[in-house]
Amino acid sequence: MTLRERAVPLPVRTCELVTASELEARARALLDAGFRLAMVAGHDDGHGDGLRAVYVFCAGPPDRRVELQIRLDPNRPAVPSLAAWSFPASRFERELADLFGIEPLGHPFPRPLVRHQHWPRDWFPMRRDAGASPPLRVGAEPFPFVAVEGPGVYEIPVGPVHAGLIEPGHFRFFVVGETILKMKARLWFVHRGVEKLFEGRPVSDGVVLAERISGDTAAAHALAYCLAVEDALKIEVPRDVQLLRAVVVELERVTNHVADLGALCNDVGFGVAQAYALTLRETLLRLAGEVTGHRLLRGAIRPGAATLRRVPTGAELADVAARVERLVDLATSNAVVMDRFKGTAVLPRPDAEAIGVLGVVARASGVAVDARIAHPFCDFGADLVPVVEASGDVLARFSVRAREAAASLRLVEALAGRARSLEASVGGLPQRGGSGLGMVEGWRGTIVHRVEVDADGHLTRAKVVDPSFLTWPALSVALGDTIVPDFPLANKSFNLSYAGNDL
Amino acid sequence: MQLRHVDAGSCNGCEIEIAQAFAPVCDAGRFGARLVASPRHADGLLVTGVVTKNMAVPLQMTFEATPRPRVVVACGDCAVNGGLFAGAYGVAGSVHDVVPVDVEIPGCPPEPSEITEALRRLTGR
Amino acid sequence: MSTAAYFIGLGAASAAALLGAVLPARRRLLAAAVLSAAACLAALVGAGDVLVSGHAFSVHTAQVLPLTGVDLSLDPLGALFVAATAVVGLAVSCYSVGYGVHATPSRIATATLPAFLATLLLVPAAASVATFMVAWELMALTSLLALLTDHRRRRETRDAAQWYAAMTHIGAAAILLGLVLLAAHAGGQSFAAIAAHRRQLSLPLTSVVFVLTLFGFASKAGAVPLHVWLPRAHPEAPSPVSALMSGAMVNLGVYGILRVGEDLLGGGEMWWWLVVAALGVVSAVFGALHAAASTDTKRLLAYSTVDNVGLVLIGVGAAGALAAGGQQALAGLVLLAALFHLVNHALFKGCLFLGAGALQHAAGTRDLDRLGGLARKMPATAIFFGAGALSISALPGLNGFASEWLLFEGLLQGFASRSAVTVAALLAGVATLAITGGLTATAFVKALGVGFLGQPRSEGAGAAREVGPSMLIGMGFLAGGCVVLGIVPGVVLPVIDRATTAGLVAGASRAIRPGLGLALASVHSEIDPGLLVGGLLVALVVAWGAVRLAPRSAELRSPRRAAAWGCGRDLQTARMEITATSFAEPLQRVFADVLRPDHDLEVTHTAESRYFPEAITFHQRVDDAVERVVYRPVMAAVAWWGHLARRVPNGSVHRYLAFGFATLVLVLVVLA
Amino acid sequence: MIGTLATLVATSPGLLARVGASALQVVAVCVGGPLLLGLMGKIRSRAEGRVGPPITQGLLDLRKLVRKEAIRAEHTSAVAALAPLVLVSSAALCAAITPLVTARPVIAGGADVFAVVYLLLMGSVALALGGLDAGTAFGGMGSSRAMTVGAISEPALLVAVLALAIQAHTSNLPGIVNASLSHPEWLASPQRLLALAALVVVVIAETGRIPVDNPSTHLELTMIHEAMILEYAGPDLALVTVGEAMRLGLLLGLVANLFFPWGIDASGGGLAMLVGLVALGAKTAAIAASVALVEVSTAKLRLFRVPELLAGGFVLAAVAVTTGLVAR
Repeated sequence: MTLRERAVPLPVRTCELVTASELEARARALLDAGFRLAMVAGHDDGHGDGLRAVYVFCAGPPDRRVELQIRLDPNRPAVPSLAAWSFPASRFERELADLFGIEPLGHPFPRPLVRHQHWPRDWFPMRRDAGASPPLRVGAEPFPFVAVEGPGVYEIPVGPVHAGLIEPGHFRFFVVGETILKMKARLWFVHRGVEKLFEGRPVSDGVVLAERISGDTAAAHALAYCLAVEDALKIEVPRDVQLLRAVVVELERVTNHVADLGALCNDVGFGVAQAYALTLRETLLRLAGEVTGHRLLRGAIRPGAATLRRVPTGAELADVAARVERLVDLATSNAVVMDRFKGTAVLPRPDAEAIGVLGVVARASGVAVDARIAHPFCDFGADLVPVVEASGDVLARFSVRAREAAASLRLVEALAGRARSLEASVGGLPQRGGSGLGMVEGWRGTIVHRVEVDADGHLTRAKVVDPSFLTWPALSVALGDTIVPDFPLANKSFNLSYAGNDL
Repeated sequence: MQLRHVDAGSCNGCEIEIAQAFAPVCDAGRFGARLVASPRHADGLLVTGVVTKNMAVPLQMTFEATPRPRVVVACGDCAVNGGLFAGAYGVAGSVHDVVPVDVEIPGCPPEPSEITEALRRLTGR
Repeated sequence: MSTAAYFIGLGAASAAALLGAVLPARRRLLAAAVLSAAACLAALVGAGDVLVSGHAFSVHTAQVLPLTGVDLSLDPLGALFVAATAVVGLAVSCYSVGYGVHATPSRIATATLPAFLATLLLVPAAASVATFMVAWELMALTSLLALLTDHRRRRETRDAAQWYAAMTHIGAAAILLGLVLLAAHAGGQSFAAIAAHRRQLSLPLTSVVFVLTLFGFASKAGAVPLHVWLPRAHPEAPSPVSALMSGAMVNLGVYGILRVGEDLLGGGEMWWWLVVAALGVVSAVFGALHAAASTDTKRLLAYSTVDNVGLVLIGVGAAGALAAGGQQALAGLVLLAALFHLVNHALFKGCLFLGAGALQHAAGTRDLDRLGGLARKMPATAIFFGAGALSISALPGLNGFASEWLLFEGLLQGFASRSAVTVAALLAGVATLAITGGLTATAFVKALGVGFLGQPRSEGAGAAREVGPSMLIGMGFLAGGCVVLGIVPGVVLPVIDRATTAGLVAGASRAIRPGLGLALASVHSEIDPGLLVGGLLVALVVAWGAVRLAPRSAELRSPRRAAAWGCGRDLQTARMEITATSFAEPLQRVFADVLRPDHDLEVTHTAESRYFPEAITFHQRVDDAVERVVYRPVMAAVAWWGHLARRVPNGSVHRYLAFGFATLVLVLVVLA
Repeated sequence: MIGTLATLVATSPGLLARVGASALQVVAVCVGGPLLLGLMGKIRSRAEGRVGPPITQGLLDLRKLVRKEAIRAEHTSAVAALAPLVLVSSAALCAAITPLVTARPVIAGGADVFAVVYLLLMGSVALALGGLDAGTAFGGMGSSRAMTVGAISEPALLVAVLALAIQAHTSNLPGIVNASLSHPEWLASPQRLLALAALVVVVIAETGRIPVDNPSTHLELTMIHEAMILEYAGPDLALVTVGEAMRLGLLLGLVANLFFPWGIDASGGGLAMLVGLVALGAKTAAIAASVALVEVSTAKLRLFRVPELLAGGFVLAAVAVTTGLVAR
């Protein structure tokens, strides 16, 4: 650590306005060059300006961000489908169709994604002129799952109200006995309309909403939002702001990984480990309360600022590290637990890459994506490397979490040691319009926020991509060789967010 | 007191604190409260979150599936009054707009001790 | 009296066959049924008289068959089988009225059922090699005809008939060879003469005779590996015929083993009976496993017959081995248990096959994967089928429990035996009894639960309605028998004991103490199923009362009907119910080494990405491993013969008749 | 049955005493079963660092459940209503005839190994059919799993007790217990130890404990036993719960008395019965506690490892029988 240490500068983002016909070639060139499609955002600029679609591509390291924008025909808004080259694009396009009524031309699988059957077909909630939400249609047709035919096949419907403390989502299993032939997830039960709630808020007010996108990821979502706002307003935050924010996000990672380690044990009936993990999580939640003033780490990260009450002490961190190690030991030394983890719900690397999964799931399948390295908002130091496992099974996802929790604890200590104050900010926010992008490696994976701000400092659009959105489809692929009773374990090992996905 | 948890549109913050309420430190279980797998086995519902339009019918069905006498606990600000999400286009309302609420636990999210205290009042121990 | 009654029975059955062939459509059905029922009643009286009095009768006439004449004799052993056939036949006759009403069967079909019944009544009374073989061949012929009549144009039926014809004729040939060998060396072809000369026969000869006839009889009884015709023929035959096949005809295989092994050959060597017991063990386990994996109701029942015949053979084999080892009393007990189980099997399997017929009648399918929800549409059928299913699962208070208990106790007593081989066989028998118990319960919970409970899985099942009264009476009669023998097994045991005495050379009787329950005479081991049922009812009433009288507010007093809990999702369809295939799948995985299921999952997806499926189809088959491993290679090897065989049993009834008569003539010529 | 009753009345002056002893055993199992479950839950809670619900929670819950409303699914037949009753009454009958408090034959000849196993099977079949009746995916899945596990565990149970029956030369349970009382040296015989091991595996499977089933799971897809009863509410659920608890109490009591018969009432008289009751409670509590301790330290097996475990149990039982036969 030296006094000459400087803050990480604002990232560079190139924006291109393309026509519909150019989009495909340009997108393919970027994908071929190693970029991934991080976001497709629809925009309704209102006042007859019509609709616009923004494609965000990113790659790193070094941190590169490219935006392609196309304006759409107001009479028949449509985009050419990129589904054949990018699986993530197929999902974003279905979302565009449901929320904005933008038709993806040539999409091979153009069925609803966000829209539930009882929503009116021609009502697009994200359009400016959508108006009040119409009444629900009752007795609407069920979702058209591609059914598995054949004698003896039956369907196990699970959810949306799950047994246990699980968020709502519907899973449809096509099985013969205990053999899963196919599983389809039907989500968006907790679709509240969060993105629209952002619109019209002053930029400083958006952060409380960002903190409630997914309660367990309050810090990372808040940070991604703040980075996007700062990018839009062209604010360079001081180094200490960056360091304190990183401390908070890493604490969140540790807390959630610990909970997941315990939950994985619980799903194989090893309650003692779960109890141990929950006790440890209570310690971490209380520590969070002391560090930020809120057990879920809310309130510390604000646009242009970061405020802590104190930093975790070395002793506290060492104690947590020792208990994490003990927890992992408890699980790995149990033969039955290991037997359940090993070889269960394998997500092969080619599938992980093709589907574009992120975060823990990707790294457990050997894909070394980590926004802390690809798109750093802070100087994490040279010894931060992605934690990668090759086997792609539940054990790999368990191990990635265990190793990342330990690494994050070390990182917290290092980052906290480098911060010179507990409170830092840029002062007041400038009144300026623009668009900005924020990318943060949350504990689940890379979170991307993109905001557009008008000249008064009000949000005109906020688009949120939780890593769950891109990772959910991989779950059913990983079930290829899995039996029905192992599904909860497989699902828990992914532990994707419903709230963050559904928005 | 057996409770069936229903997430009607929560950000999952309340779920964290409910889990902590039943975890070793708070141990709501020692007062006879328990989370169960089926509403048929339950004496009441523990509802979190605003009620989204997509969850309104499932919440109602869960309520109907619970044998009488039954109670409904609305856990967290969103469940009590919609919280920050009141008025969003995908939101049907707070819990009492959909099913009758007997007990409210305010907070965003409520602390485990507050949840435990509310459950303790229900079990009468 | 017994003689007259028995012959009136035979005559009435023949008359039924005749009238069935000549009367016009409407009348022949009723006439044949009434006469068949009368025949069964008469035969039951005759056989019952023999069993109760213990006096056999015999008749010789030179007029009927040229060259040899006919020898008929009914001793208690034969009478037991006649009685069992008569009971099943009575139910079947009654049932066939309603079964035929919807689609009037052809003349041949109407005629063959009583004819088949007549041969079934005839075989146990045959008292000479010639008479026996003629009766046996007639039984084979009539059963083949009965199997073919209704659906001979279906490929599966023709296929089943080919298998059945092949197996039954190979079996008959083996029996013929064995008996002719015996008759040639014993200096006479009447059974009495053979039995009188058996001490002069050499051991190698008797062993060859036993093995030959065992092969033939085991193929009729459906013992593994000679069972392959059963799961094909039973599903394809009309249900009254299946009921007779499983409830009466397979019994005669057991009868033949006892008649030849114990009566004619005098018990012979211990290893003979250990072979029988081994056949029993293999059959029971294999049959039970396949029954648990089957999804076709009648195929399931057919495999369950293989299972139960296995249990009977375990008893027969153990009894023979014990008798050969000099433990007559114990042998008597075990054989008693085996024969009791055989009688019980006749009752519940007859009932189940009739029930399966009612299902097929009402729902248009016997595939469990397409049934469901029938308990509410066909409550009486459900109760009768349920009684049969629970009986076969050996639940206390029903007859399956009584005979399995007796078999279990009998085998257990044998553990005191000095012979290590016998003890090993008994241990295998007990273990088999234990293993098949759980598997059978699984198979029948599946049949009952998937077939009758839940929601209908097809339009046919949804439109099903209760069958007519005559069919219900037929099923109810047998179901009632299951219940009565389950609660007071003591009433029939002395009668069966008499057959046991006749069945074993040295004749050990009085294995049980008289009474309504089950009580062994030799050791302190007893159980009173009636008392168990009584206790169960008391407990049930107390539990019901305790729940009913619990303090509760008035509005909560009666149960509320609500949609099944579907995790808060509103659409509950029949596709979301477990299927029979799925119900059996875990067990299939566990026993994959034996069952060898064959899976196939076809996925077609869009050209753009394999993550967008367009259609997915799954197929699974569970073939009979014995058929695949043993028979197919043999069949391939004798392809030249197969060429011929394909031409002979091509589904034409005339060919079969010609084929059968040719065999008959051959039998007579050889014997003369 | 009437005839038997008549002879019973005529021949045994102690008929009332016998009926009283049976009733006592039924009540003991009925109350003791939920308490044993409570004890096991308490041990688990303690091991996890929680206080946990009181041991009597199960009984309190039962009292509450019978006062609630019963709900039956739309498409159910009489089976759904009957299944809980059959489960309870078959368990009660087992409790009445098995030597638990007293080793004197309670119903003459009733307490046969075979009868007890098949009475337990009756309860399993009833529950499995009840699970299928509502036509839900979970109910059917649970039934299928329970029957698969039962198809392997019940033979193991039968064969394991058989090993003792051979030693005692009777399949009559009071007979086995009495024989064990007069031959304490049998306890250490190899066949007994093997049979005990087999029986413990069976008891864990039959009562749905870890590592076979997880009684505290909330995940429908992993359930074996609870999946079958997701549809039951109120009084029906109370019956199912008490029936399951009774089966646990019964099996633990059976293991206790078959292998550690001391304390059981063999002579008759009120005091002996009281001693028998206390001994039963102490022995079953000790076994329940050790099962719970094992449970805490292990996890639930993968579904298709369960048959392997049970097959292992069956083999142990078969070896026990063989050892017994060789040792004769």
